[in-house]
Amino acid sequence: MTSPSVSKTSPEALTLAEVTRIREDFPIFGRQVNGHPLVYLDTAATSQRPLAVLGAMRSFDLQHNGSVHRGAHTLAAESTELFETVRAEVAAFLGADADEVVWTKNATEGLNLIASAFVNASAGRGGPDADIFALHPGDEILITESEHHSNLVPWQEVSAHTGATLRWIPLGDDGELRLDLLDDLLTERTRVVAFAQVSNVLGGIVPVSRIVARAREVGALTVLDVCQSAPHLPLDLHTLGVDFAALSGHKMLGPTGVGCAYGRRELWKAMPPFLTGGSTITTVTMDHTDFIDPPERFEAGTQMTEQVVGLGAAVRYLQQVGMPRIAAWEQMLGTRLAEGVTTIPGVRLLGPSAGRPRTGLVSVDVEGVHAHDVGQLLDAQGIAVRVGHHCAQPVHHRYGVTASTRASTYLYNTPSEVDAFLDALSGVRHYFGVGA
Amino acid sequence: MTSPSVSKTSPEALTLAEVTRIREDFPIFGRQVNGHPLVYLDTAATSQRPLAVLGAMRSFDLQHNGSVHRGAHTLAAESTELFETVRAEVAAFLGADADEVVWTKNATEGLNLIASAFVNASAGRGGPDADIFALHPGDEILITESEHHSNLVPWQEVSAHTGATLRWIPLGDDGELRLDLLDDLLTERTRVVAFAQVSNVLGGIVPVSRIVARAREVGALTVLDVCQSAPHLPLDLHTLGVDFAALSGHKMLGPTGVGCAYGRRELWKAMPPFLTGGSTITTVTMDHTDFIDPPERFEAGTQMTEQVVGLGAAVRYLQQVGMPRIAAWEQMLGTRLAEGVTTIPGVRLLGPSAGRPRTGLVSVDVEGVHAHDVGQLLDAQGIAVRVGHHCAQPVHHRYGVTASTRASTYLYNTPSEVDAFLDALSGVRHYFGVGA
Amino acid sequence: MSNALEDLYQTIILEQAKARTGEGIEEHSDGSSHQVNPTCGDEITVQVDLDGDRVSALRWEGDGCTISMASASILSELAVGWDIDTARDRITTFRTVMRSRGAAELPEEEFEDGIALNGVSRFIMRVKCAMMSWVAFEDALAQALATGASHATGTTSAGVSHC
Amino acid sequence: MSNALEDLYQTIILEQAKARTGEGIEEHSDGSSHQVNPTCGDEITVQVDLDGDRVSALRWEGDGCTISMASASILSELAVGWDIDTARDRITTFRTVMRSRGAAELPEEEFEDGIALNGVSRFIMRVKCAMMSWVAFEDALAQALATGASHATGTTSAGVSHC
Ligand SMILES: Cc1ncc(COP(=O)(O)O)c(C=O)c1O
Ligand SMILES: Cc1ncc(COP(=O)(O)O)c(C=O)c1O
Ligand code: FES
Ligand code: FES
Repeated sequence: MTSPSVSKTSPEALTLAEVTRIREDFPIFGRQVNGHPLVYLDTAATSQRPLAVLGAMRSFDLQHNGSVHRGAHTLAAESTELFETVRAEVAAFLGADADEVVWTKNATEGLNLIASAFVNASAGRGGPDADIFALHPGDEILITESEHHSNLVPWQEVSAHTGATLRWIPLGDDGELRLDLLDDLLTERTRVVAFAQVSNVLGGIVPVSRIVARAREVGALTVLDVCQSAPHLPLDLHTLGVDFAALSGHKMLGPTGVGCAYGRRELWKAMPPFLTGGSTITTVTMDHTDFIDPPERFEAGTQMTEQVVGLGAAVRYLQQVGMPRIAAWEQMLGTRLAEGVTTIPGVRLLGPSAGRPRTGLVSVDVEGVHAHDVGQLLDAQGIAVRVGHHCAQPVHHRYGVTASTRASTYLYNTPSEVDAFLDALSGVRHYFGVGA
Repeated sequence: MTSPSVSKTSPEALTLAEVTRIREDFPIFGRQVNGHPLVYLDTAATSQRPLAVLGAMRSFDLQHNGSVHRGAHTLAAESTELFETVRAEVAAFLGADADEVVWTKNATEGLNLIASAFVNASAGRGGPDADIFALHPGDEILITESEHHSNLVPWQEVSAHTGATLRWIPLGDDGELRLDLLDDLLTERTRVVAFAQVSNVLGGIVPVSRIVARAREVGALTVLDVCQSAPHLPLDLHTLGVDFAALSGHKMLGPTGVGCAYGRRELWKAMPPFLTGGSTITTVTMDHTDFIDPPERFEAGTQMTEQVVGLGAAVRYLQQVGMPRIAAWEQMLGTRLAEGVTTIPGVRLLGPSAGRPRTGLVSVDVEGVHAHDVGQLLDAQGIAVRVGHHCAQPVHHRYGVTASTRASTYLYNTPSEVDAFLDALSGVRHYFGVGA
Repeated sequence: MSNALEDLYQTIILEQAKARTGEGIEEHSDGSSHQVNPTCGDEITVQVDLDGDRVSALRWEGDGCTISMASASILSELAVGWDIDTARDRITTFRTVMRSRGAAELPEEEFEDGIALNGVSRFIMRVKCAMMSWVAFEDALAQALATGASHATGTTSAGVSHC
Repeated sequence: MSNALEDLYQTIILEQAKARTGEGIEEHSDGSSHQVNPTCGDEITVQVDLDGDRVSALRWEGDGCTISMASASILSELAVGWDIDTARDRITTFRTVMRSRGAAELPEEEFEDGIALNGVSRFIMRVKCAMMSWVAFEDALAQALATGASHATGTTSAGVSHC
C-alpha cells in the first residue's frame, strides 16, 4: 500500500493499548464479514455500542421498567428518577442545564422541532411570547451548502410556510465554507442561522464562534447541528453561545431511537408546542389546553425511556475515556486518512486538505468507479464504509459527483484499520479496470 | 376480601398453567417491591417485556447493527433486511400491508403525523393531491369525550390552524359513548372522525364498524387509536375499514421508542411530508426537494432500528400465544375486576358496568380518598396500579373526579393478582379513616 | 405494610389533611397564585395578604391528595407572621429538603408540625404534592410585592422545574 | 475476495457497464420515464418507441453504478422486438428474481446475457440498482400506452415499493 507519513498523536491522545482495551467492550468487533475481520469505518452513519450501554438498558428492563412521569408506584418512580438523572448528565456533557435538554427520537426530529417554532409562530400559534419566532416575507434564513438534508429540508419547509427567503453560505473549492462572504450573507434581514459544526461529508470543523458572533451582531438566532461534533470533540454549548442545538444518540455509542435538542431556557419557554398530547399539558378540557413548561412541553407521549437510559450509559462511557483524549486520537486517525487518500492515484479527497482542522472522517471520489462499487469491493474485504450521498446531495453536487465513499472513525478504531481501508482503496480502480 | 363470582373463561382462553409459564419469560415478575412480590397491573401505561424481546435487541446490537437504508456494507444490508421484515410482520399482525405501516416513536407521534396532514394541506402544502386533507371553517372534526390527550390535543391544534370546528361524541352516565347521538354529530360537515377503540380509562370496547359505516356515508376520514386494543384483541384493520390508525410498541411487549401509524396506501401517497430531512427525499437541491414515496416519506432521520427489531419479537411472541386466547383470558380478568370492585363499599367503577364488553382494565374512584393515596397504599403492598388522570382529563371531569385508580392486565396477569388488588382496595378507606 | 409508608402518612399528616387549616379564599388579596400539578391534575389557589413586610394572612382553596392538603394546611399555620425574608428562607429550606431524597430534614424549631412532611422526600413522585402550595405561596408573595395590593392571579404550573 | 463478489461483478457485467448499449436519448419518444434511486441519488431516463404493440426502440440516459449501467445496457439489447405482453412478463420475472434473495434465477433462453445479473439478488442493497432501468422501462411503456404517442416524461422514484 501507499504509505502515509507516520502519524503523530498529541500527548493527550488515547494510546493504542487503551484503544485495544476499549475494543473489547464492543463484541461486534469480533465478527467476521465475508471471511474477514470487521473493519468498521461507518460511525458517522451510526456508531457501535459498548456492553455498558446494552447492560444499562437490559438491567432497566429486567428491574425497573415503568412509565415515566405517570402514576406513583415504585417502578414508575424509579424509571422517572433514572430518566431525569440522565437528562442532567447529558446536559452536563453538553455544557448545558437539565431543563434546556428536550428528548427527541433523533437529531432530525430535534431540528424539525426547532424549525416548527418558526412555522407555528408565523401562523399565530403561541401568542405574543412566540413573536421572536415569527417570520415574514423579506426575512431570511441562512444555512450552508454543506448541510445534511435534516438541517436543510426543514428550513425549506419553514421558507415555504412563512415566505422567508432561504440563503446559504457556499462551499469553496478548498472544501471549506466561504466565510469570507459571511458579512454579505448574514445581515439585518437574517433571523436564523442554522449550520453544522462538522459536515458529515467533508469532516472539516467550522469555526462556530465566528458565525455566532456575527449572528449576535444582527440579532439572528443560531441553530447548531452537533451530530458529528458532540460525539467526537469536547463541547460546551453555553460557552459557544448558540441558541439551539441537536444531536442523535446512536452516533455517540448510544442506542437508536433517542436524541436531544438543546435550547436556551427563555427560548423554549417562548416556543409554541410541537407534537401535542400526553405529557405536554397541565390542564385539558374538550376545547382548550394549557401547555406545561419546557422541556416536557415538547416531549409528547411516552418517551423512549430505555433508550434515554442507554444514552446515559454512553455519555458516562465517553466521559470516563475523556473527550479531549478521544478528539486527539481521532485527529490522528483523520490526518492519517486524509494524507493516505491523497497519495492514491485517481482518488480525490472531498473536503479540507490534510492538515486543516478535521475529525476522523474523509470522503473521496474514485475516478471512474461508482461509490457503490467501491463500497462493495471494500465490504468483500470486511471493510464497512458509507457510500452514497450521505443525505447531503448539495455537497456532492457542488463537487461534481452524485455519490462518494466515506470512512469515519471513532475511539475504537486503530491506525491499522485506517491502513486496511487505504490499502483496499488503492486496489479499487484496478479491480474495475479503470486507469493505469 | 369481598369475593367476586367465580370467573369463567371461554374454552379458547389461556389456562393458568400457560400463564404461569409465560410469566417465566418476564424476569421482572421475580422482583420484590416494598417487601412484597410485584403485582404489575399497569400495562395500560406500559407493558413489561419478555426475554425474547430483550434478546432480539441485544443480538441485533452484538451482531448486526448498521445504518438502515444507507450505504451498502454487510451490516447495513442485514439491518435493512431485518427492519423491513419486521415492517411486514407488524403489518400482517394488524391486518395491513407492509407499505401502509409508518414507524413512529410512539402512538402520540403517529396521531400527530396524521393530524399534521390536515394542517399542512390546509396551508397549501402538498399541492392538489393533498386537497382531501384541506379543512376550512365550517368543516367539522369529530372526536369523543373519552379520548386520550394524544387523540384530542392534536385535533384542537388542527382546529386552531384551519378554523374547522371540533365536536365530540359525549359519554353517557353508563360509562359508554352516546352513540345514539351519532347521526346528529356525524354529518355532511364532518371531515374526520378520530376515536379510540378502547378507552384507556373506561376499558369499554367501542363498536368501531358502526362509526366507520356512518363516516363512510358522509365521506369522512376515520382515525382509530388502537393503543389499548391492538395489544389485547385480535385486530384486522383492512376488515375494520378505517383510514388511519396508530399504536405504541411499549404497550404490547415491545420496547419504548417505537410505534407505528397505519394509513391506506392512497392516503399516505396524497399526504404532504411531516418531519423532513434524511430519508424522506429522492432529490434535494438547495432550493427544492422531491419527496420519496410512503412509508419512507414520513420516516425522517435515522430510525429506531433496534426498537423495531424488538417490536418484531414482541409481535411474534403475541402471535405464538395467540391473540384470541389472550383476549379471552383478559376478558375473564376484566370481568373479575369489574365485578370485584363493584362489591367494595365506597368504590365506584368508572366505565361500563360489569358484563358489558371490556378489556382487562378498570378505573375506580374511592370515595373520600385521593387516587394518589390509594396508589401509594397499594404500592406499599407491591401492587403497581396507575393513579392520576391517565392523560384523559375530560373523561375524569365527565364523571366528577380529577383522578382515578386504574388496574390493567395483560397475558401475564393471574386471577390471584386481581384478587390481591381487590383485597388491598378494600382496605384503603379504612387506612385513611374514611367511611364505615 | 412497610415502615416507609408510615413515614409518609404520619398521624399529623392525616389529621392536617382533614383539618385543612386556612381553607377558603376571598375575592380580594394582595397576591394570589393558582398552581396545577400536571401529573395528577390537582390544583390549588393560594392568597396572601401583607401587613408591611409581614404575612398577615394566608388562605387557600384546592383539592388534592392527603400530602398536598396537609402541606397547605401546615403552611397556613406556619406562614402568618413571617416577614418576607423569613418566608423566602423557609420556602428555600422546604424545597431543598423535599428534593433531597431523604438526605435532609426540616428543622423542627422552624417548621413545627411541618417536620411530619420529612418522609415525603423519599417518595419522588409525591414531592410535587408537598410543594404545590409552597410554590403557589412563593408566587403569590412575588405578586403581592410586584403589584403592591392587587387582585392579580397568576397561573403557572407546578412543573418539575418549579418544584 | 469472496466468491459472492465475483457472482456480482461477472465479466459480462463489467463489459456491459462499459458498453452502455442504448445510451443516448432523443427529444421525442412514445413513452419516457425518469427514475431516481433514493439511496444513492443516481438517475436514469428511459425512452421507448412502439411500433403497434411492439417495442421498436429503447434509449436511455443516466449515471449510476456498474450494476445499474450494465442492467440498462442489457435491457436495451433485450427489449427491442418484445410485444407488450412479453415485456410485462419479462419485467415481472426480472422483479421476482431480483427480489428473491438468491432463491430464483433468470431463465437463460429469455434473458440471455441478462443471467449475469442473477448474482445481484443476493445483495439486497443493490437490487434497486438492477431494477432502476426496468422500473423506468415499465413506466415508460405505461406512458406510451396511455398517451399514444407523446412526449410525456413521468418522474417517480425507484423506491422500495417500486422495486
Ligand atoms: C388510548 C391511548 N391513546 C394514546 C396513547 C398514547 O400513547 P403513547 O404515550 O405511547 O404515545 C395511550 C397511552 O398512553 C393510550 O392509552
Ligand atoms: C451532520 C448531521 N446532521 C444530521 C443528521 C441526522 O441524524 P439522524 O439521522 O440521527 O436524525 C446526521 C446523521 O445522519 C448528520 O451527520
Ligand atoms: S396527587 Fe395531586 S397533589 Fe398529590
Ligand atoms: S448505486 Fe446508484 S444505481 Fe447502483
